[in-house]
Amino acid sequence: KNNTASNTGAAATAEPSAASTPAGSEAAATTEPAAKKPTVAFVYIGPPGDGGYTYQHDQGRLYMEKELGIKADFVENVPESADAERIITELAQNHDIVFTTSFGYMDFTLNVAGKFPNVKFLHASGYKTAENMGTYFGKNYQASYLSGIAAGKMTKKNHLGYVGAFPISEVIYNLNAFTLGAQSVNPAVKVDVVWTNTWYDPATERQAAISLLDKGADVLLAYQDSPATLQAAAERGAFAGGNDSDMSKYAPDNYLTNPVWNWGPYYVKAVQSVMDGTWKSEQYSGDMADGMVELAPFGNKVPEDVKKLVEDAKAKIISGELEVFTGPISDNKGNVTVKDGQKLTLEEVLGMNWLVKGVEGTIPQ
Amino acid sequence: MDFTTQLLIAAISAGTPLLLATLGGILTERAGIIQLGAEGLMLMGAVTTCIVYIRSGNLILALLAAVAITAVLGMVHAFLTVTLRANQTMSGLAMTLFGSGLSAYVGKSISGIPLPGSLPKLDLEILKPVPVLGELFGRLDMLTWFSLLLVLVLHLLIHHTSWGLHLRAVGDNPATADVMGIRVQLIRYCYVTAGAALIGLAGADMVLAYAPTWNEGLTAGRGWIAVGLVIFARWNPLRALFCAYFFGALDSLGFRIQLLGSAVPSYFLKMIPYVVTILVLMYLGYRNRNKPSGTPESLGTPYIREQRF
Amino acid sequence: MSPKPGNESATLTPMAGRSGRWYSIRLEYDSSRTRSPWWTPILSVVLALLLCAVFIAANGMSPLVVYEKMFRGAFGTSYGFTETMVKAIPLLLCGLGIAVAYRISVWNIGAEGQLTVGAMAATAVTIYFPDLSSFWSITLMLVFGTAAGALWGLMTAVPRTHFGVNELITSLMLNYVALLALDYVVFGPWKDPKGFNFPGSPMFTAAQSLPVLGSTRLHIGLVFGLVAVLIYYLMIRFTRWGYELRLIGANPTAARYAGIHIKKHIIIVMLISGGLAGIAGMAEVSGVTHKLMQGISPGYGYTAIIVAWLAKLNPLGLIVTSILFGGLIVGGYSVQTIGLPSSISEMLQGAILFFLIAGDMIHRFRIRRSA
Amino acid sequence: MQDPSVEMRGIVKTFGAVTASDQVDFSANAGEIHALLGENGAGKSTVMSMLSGVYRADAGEILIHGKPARIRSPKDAALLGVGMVFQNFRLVQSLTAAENIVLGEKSSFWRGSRWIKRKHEEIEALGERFGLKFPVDRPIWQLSVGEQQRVEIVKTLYRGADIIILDEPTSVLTPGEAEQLFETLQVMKQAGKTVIMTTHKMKEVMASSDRISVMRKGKMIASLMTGETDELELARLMVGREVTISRQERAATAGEPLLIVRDLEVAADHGRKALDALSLTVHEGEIVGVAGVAGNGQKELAEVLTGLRAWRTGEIRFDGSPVKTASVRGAIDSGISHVPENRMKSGLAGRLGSVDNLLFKSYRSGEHSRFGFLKAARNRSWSQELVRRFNVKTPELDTPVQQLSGGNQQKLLFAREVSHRPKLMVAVHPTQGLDVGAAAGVHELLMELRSSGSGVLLISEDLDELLQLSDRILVIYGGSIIGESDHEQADREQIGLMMAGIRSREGSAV
Ligand SMILES: Nc1ncnc2c1ncn2[C@@H]1O[C@H](COP(=O)(O)OP(=O)(O)OP(=O)(O)O)[C@@H](O)[C@H]1O
Ligand SMILES: Nc1ncnc2c1ncn2[C@@H]1O[C@H](COP(=O)(O)OP(=O)(O)OP(=O)(O)O)[C@@H](O)[C@H]1O
Ligand SMILES: [Mg+2]
Ligand SMILES: [Mg+2]
Repeated sequence: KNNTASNTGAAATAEPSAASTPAGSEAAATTEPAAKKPTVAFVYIGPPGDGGYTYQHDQGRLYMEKELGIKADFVENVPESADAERIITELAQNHDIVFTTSFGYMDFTLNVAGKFPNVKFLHASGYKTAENMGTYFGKNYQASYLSGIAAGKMTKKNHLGYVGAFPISEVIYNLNAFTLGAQSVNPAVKVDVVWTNTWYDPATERQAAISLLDKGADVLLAYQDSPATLQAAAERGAFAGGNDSDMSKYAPDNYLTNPVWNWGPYYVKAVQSVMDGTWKSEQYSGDMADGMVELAPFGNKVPEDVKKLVEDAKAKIISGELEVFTGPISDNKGNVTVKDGQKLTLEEVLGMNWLVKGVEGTIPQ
Repeated sequence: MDFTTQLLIAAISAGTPLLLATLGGILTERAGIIQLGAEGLMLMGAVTTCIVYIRSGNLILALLAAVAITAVLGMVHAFLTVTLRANQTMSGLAMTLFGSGLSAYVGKSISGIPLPGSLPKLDLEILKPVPVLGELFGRLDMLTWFSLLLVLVLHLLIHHTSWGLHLRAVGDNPATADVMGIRVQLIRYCYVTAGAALIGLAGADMVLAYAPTWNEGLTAGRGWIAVGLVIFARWNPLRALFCAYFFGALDSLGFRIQLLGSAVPSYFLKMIPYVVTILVLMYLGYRNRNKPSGTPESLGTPYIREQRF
Repeated sequence: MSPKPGNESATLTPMAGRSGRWYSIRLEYDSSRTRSPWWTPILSVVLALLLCAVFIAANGMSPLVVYEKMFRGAFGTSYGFTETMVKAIPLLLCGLGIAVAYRISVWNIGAEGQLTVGAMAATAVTIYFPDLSSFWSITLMLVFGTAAGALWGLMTAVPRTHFGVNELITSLMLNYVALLALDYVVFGPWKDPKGFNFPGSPMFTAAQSLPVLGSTRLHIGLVFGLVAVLIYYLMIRFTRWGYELRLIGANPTAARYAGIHIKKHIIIVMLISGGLAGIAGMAEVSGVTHKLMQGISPGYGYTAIIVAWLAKLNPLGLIVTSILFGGLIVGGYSVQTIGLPSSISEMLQGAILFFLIAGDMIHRFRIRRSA
Repeated sequence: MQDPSVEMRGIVKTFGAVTASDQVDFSANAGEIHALLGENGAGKSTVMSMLSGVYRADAGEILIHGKPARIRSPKDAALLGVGMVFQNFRLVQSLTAAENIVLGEKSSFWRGSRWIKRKHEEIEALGERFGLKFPVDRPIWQLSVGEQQRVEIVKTLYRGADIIILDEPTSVLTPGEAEQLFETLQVMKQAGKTVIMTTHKMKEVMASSDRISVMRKGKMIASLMTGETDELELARLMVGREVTISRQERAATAGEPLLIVRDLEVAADHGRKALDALSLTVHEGEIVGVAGVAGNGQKELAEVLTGLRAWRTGEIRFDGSPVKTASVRGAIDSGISHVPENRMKSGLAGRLGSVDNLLFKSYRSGEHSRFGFLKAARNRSWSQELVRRFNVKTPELDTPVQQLSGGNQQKLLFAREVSHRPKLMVAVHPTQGLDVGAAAGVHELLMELRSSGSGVLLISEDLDELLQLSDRILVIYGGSIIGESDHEQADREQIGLMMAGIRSREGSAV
């Protein structure tokens, strides 16, 4: 067990958490000695029932629990503020591995990692690391690119719409990939973007979607947590996709597809490596090849030829033949941002701050 | 369709839950009781709708359940403020907190599950050919029509019926209403309850019209906007219609301006409704400084029959 | 709210009496009993715990285990306790500001926005004067934070005093304006250039951060809060200004007859109220988050309203209630590790407030037999 | 002897420690005008409120038309045919006169314009019949006080009440209007109604009633036929001892002019003119009485002089120098003290103790505070001293003053206002609600101020009090002073005429 210097927790030693005890003993009964099984905790930005980002992490957690016979704790709705640091600290006091699943936890995770050198911290989507803190994220823009292909084929007016939550890099590179994908099959296509400044607010998301539809877009993609865009599109007979998870159940006939996360295999791998003692701090970037990023099943009304086209591109992405951000790419102000033949590094993608040509909209400064 | 028509349609869509909640607030406050619990009530209305709709598959049942649950919460508010004469501001805040917490708590089990259906729309074929009206009113959902009808009904009720006269008297001068044989406390209970139910219905509308699934914090502050709108509309149902649609239009206008490629950051566009509300209220305050303000005079003060004046 | 005592029969249950007379037991309201007993806050906390226990039990869990977990999380360890104190700081400062305003019936619900602009103004110092010495940056941040909060308070006060606009609405609307302004700066001009385009200002330097206690996060803001409480207590008890507030609170009409400018006092009180929330905002960025970002306040401004009310606007009571609510928030997260959603803590807060306002009134009724 | 239409037996009502109605028996007959006479605070309103269901009796029984009645709410009372016109009108300001009258009516859910028109006609006809005219379609806040009272009376008639209670109906009326009211009462009597009128004005009682009941300190003292009694007996019954109303002999003490007001014009709350070219002068050592019917600008006059209200045009000079702007502090500092009309509403802070209430006006002075801090110990002993000197009965210095009796509250207020030796005292209804002893005390204080050289502006509705105390009496009507008479030649009748707006023949306005 890891009793670290700053482990103040009498609670940690004398009083293991109520939930981890039965899980531990159950595991002990089946396979190896309990002492070998690490205790794992997750910090979620939303509730697991959000049907989106946190839902997918939670699915990953459940998968990992099943695969490894470990019971993992989680804390939901942790704001990306001062509270996060305390919660991470509390979890670090009686867990061996802590996954912090949102960007805003980055600095707090780093702070706590400094105080608990024997605990492993894994932070999703960030860029700061430490001896005992690694990062992980996936190239979901690959799937965005594929969604773009589908959208580019499906649009009748060569006009797509993108509902972006916040003008941050994560959304920007997905938007750009989506646009590039659409342009790869339909050079005339243009993409309108609006920013809602919220991750979750169905009323606002709906207004954003309606505005895009009114302007003439007939296929939408929403980088948002609610299916409001899909519902609005369905009412107008347009196609739409969402983000993070398969949203077809909300409107099967109007659903396109969208990137989904599949964290389970990674979580299994990471925890296993800690168990094996082979864990090293790294910046893990998953992709469609290792299955961390996937494309949701197509909606009912997506024609076979479109599916075929997407499947082909997917195969190329998996094989590495196709890389999304390969030059020449110019931004929507006319500057060449990626020269012919140049491929953007992961770092450059993660810091993306410009919109590709064909996107109509601005990044507010 | 031209820009204005599109904007109007969007305004109606964005304004309907606001309108329902504002009407609920107007009923409550006309009876002299402040209602700051709108956010909590809307959330409770939304979560109840989802739970019952998913479990039973029956939309009407779900709406009735939402109305019933929020009506009960309204009675709690009435009990505290009318019978016990507790501080109305605090009771409302408590309602908002408790409602947000409880809705998140009971909604855990169904969050993310899609609703079995959505609001039926009324297709008015005859209206279709009419230029603007056809586009505006041709395909509105049931609750939107209900809210429009309600505006009319409440307007007539408040200004042209005996009940409305009683309501106005209770809100302005409960002591007088009392000696005229009007049951002040009963009327207050009724309107606080009915108002809460309407606010609950607004929550139901939000989830049914906007997102086909429950998630905690679904209303994202719309309840508070409604609290502001009640005052902005100065306790008048007809004005509530315009104010709610005005807010709805501004909500939508922000995106449309973004789409025109405006350089104004959207944050400032989103500030407009709040700033406008304050400025308009200041203007009205200035203009009406020599007149009775139109606020229900007893708003916020409990009525005690034997208290001397 | 009327200063004149009055009585009223609230309920009646007529019983058939002898010789044609009838009797009833009724609850009579006596509004002269304005001072509620000291134990109502305690009782309301207990009752709220009981009510929520029903919901916890319905979830198939033992309320005792849950509450024990909550208590341990908040107060059971020295770490938990310092964290509870960290939470108590903004609650105390905002609650104090709210209490000052509520003393003369100015219903400020804008502490959230005032805190936010306070945090923004403090951050502005770090952005525009990055190289000041520790003393000067902290001092300037404090001054700017206070001034910005006070300005936000002023924007609530003036519409009320000069245009007759209800402060509830103004302060609420200004909360939204403040949050949008925050969004603007963290996504726009003050975005950390090295932050991979993520919203948030650059990290503060050590010189721009408040000193903390040892390796904990408990920062000097606690001292700001305690000093503010002390000053407030002394002012209310012993100064002319405190006397004036007391008069306005007891009878505004009479205060006018005594030559007290109520409008002026509303403005002063809102400046103080906003200023204190502004300090809370400054302390939060400089002491805890060390940078400006979205969601700088998870609703401190609203929770502080309950904190102030639960303390009956009493400065010393505020210390107790802000720690209690700090603990509720901290403990609320702790219970999640045993599988209970954190919304239970919000429910508890609402329930406490419900029982408190009910308890404050119920003792004003007395049972009376009458004909 | 006919059966009484109203009979109350052994009615008890207590408010906290006060027994407002102590075993009261009362009865009244149909077709009679019954006056209920008593001092301020005797319990008249309380007893009548129990008849009309606003208060509930603690004990006792009520019979209406011989049958035991359970009156638990105003609604019960209305069903039994009891209607009451309250001392403070019960009218909804934002509604029209007609709407107020039909309020509570259950019939006709829908109120279209036809219905409204019919009701207007109905109400006008009813008013016509009893000689009560007012605009039916205007909101109440636009009506004069007299008109509002007429609305109130028509309201009871409209609701078909046959037992009509009027609580102090004449206090807001001019003598002429009162005369008209009594005619209306006669018509009602003729129509077979039971009319009960409470008042403390003996003259009116003698002139208009058939029977008189007298209350004192919560007890029913006597019930007499009007023809068989006289004013002196009534006065004795009412106050419990022999009273002689006489003008005191006094030395002239008037000195230099202290307060000079010229052509003052002031706006009332809703923008109308409250004072219109008002002029008056108060000299040192002089008590100037202002007579008039309520609502003729008295309130605004007091407010302007004490700095609470700004004026539009005109000139005010006080103590030799012009007053430039309205400022309460300015007024306090220059030596104007103020006894406001309603002590609990505006004079005292009920929840606070005696010390805080005594400090109201002087807490800013160096004597009571320094560097913004109050001198707590000093202020306590100072208050103790004042309480002793003015004989205020209070259990403790910190007892909330709302628990003191009315007389003691007023004494406390006077202690405060007199303690800093004012040059001018503006006193509005200073003896309202006080018993004879307390009122005499107040009168004595005012006379003391006079002899010490201070000026007093005494605004009162009580003509007797004015006649007794004032060196000069001014009559205010419609916002201006329309007549003056001095101590020696003051004449009730003449003043009464002027209060109705009829200018004196010989003298013009000051
Ligand atoms: N609602 C009440 N609460 C407390 N005390 C009351 C209340 N109503 C009346 N009293 C008290 O009862 C006593 C009688 O009051 P009441 O108003 O009946 O007198 P009144 O004879 O009508 O006097 P006035 O001529 O001044 O109207 C007074 O001492 C008063 O303080
Ligand atoms: N609200 C109250 N709470 C407690 N005690 C009260 C309250 N009101 C009155 N009292 C007590 O009841 C007593 C009688 O009060 P009341 O006002 O009837 O006196 P009063 O006989 O009218 O005397 P005064 O002639 O001085 O007005 C007072 O001595 C006072 O202490
Ligand atoms: Mg009376
Ligand atoms: Mg008395």
